[in-house]
Amino acid sequence: MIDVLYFAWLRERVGLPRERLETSAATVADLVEELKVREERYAFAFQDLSAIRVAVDQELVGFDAPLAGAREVAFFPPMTGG
Amino acid sequence: MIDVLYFAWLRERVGLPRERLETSAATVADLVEELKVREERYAFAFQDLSAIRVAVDQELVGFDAPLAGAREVAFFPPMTGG
Amino acid sequence: MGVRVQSEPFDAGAEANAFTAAATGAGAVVTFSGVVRDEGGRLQAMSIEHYPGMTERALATHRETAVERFGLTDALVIHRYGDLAPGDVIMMVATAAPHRKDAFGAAEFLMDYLKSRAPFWKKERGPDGESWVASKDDDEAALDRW
Amino acid sequence: MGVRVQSEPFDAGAEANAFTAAATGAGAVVTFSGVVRDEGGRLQAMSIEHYPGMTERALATHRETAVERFGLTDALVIHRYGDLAPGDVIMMVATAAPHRKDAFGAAEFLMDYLKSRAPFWKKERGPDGESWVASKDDDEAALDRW
Repeated sequence: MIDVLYFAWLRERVGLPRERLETSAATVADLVEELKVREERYAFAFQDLSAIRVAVDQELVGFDAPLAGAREVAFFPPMTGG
Repeated sequence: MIDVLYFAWLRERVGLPRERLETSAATVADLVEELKVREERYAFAFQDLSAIRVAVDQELVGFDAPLAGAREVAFFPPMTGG
Repeated sequence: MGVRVQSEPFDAGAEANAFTAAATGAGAVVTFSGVVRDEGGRLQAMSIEHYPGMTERALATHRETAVERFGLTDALVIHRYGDLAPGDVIMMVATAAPHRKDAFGAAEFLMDYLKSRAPFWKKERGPDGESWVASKDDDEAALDRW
Repeated sequence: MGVRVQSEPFDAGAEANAFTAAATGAGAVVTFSGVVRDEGGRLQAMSIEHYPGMTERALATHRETAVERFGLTDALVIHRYGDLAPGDVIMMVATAAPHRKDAFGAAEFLMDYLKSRAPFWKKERGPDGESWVASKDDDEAALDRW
């Protein structure tokens, strides 16, 4: 089981801020593929990965990051703080 | 007649903050030479010109600056504000 | 003085004074404050979303990196989230160092990292509705110099 | 907000808040404060001499140059003279601009000019008596980048 979090317009497109999923995805990219085929709203949210950033257990990573042992994956647009 | 001002250790060496002088010096350098032969304290104050900055009428200038029309000449060490 | 992530407004001047008073031996204190612009009346409100937990971690990490890299005597980061209005102070950083070059460098370093690496997202509301603020290529490029 | 040269202490935080509140449309506000260091107890007091008249002119000129060169919405310079003690704020600059790069650049520019081109001279008193602070080659060299 893994917690998946969505922020900003990704949260709006997916329609929820977080969910708990059963997944056997080996990497972040695999998880995204699982989500995209699940429902239209995920396909819409993840249609352009170049506009999406990922954190695994609150550390920024690439889409090729492994999920083994991860408790939390977060998807969000490029950050705009400051 | 011209007002001559001294600041920081130049003021201390010359022994006064300002004085009004009659001079026919054409440039700042000429004025310095006049002062140096006047009294020992001036010779002491102006012994190393590389450590001295000059302003004519409150604008930083070089020692070759002309004095024609000038009302005020100031001598001081390199500035250390901020 | 650490990092703070909060929805409440804060008094940037009072924070700067407290920071300066505590920074004994510093000599140089630099602050940066980010203010909500009204964009000539086009921006009516802003709301900031963040990632609780990761935000604090990211800010603390960047702060620590800045302290070590620039030999700071102290550094402070405060960032708001939630609803803001034009003129509100969004965030501030403060850096203290023996000399000005390091205090300036560290403040710019912290801002560059905070802009592109701390999980905050701004949404603006104007006459035509709401929209998420797009990240700037400039901000990503600014990291290359460090 | 102009330039001020004064012997009285000032509240840097309150000045920064007033500056920020007046800087409508700015987005980015940077402040620099110079503080008297105690040099590990070796500095007991500082006095600052200046050149009344020329000081105000030089600061006003540098401020105006910074505003034009960096497209600032506003800039402020306050510098004290007279007797100061360790921990006292000697001076501050504040700059406001639409974007952070210009606010930072202008504050560094102003500081570099102020250090080497504004007629202030510091004298320090320590256990071994009084001495004039020597200018730093670094400060003169810092002007070359502008």
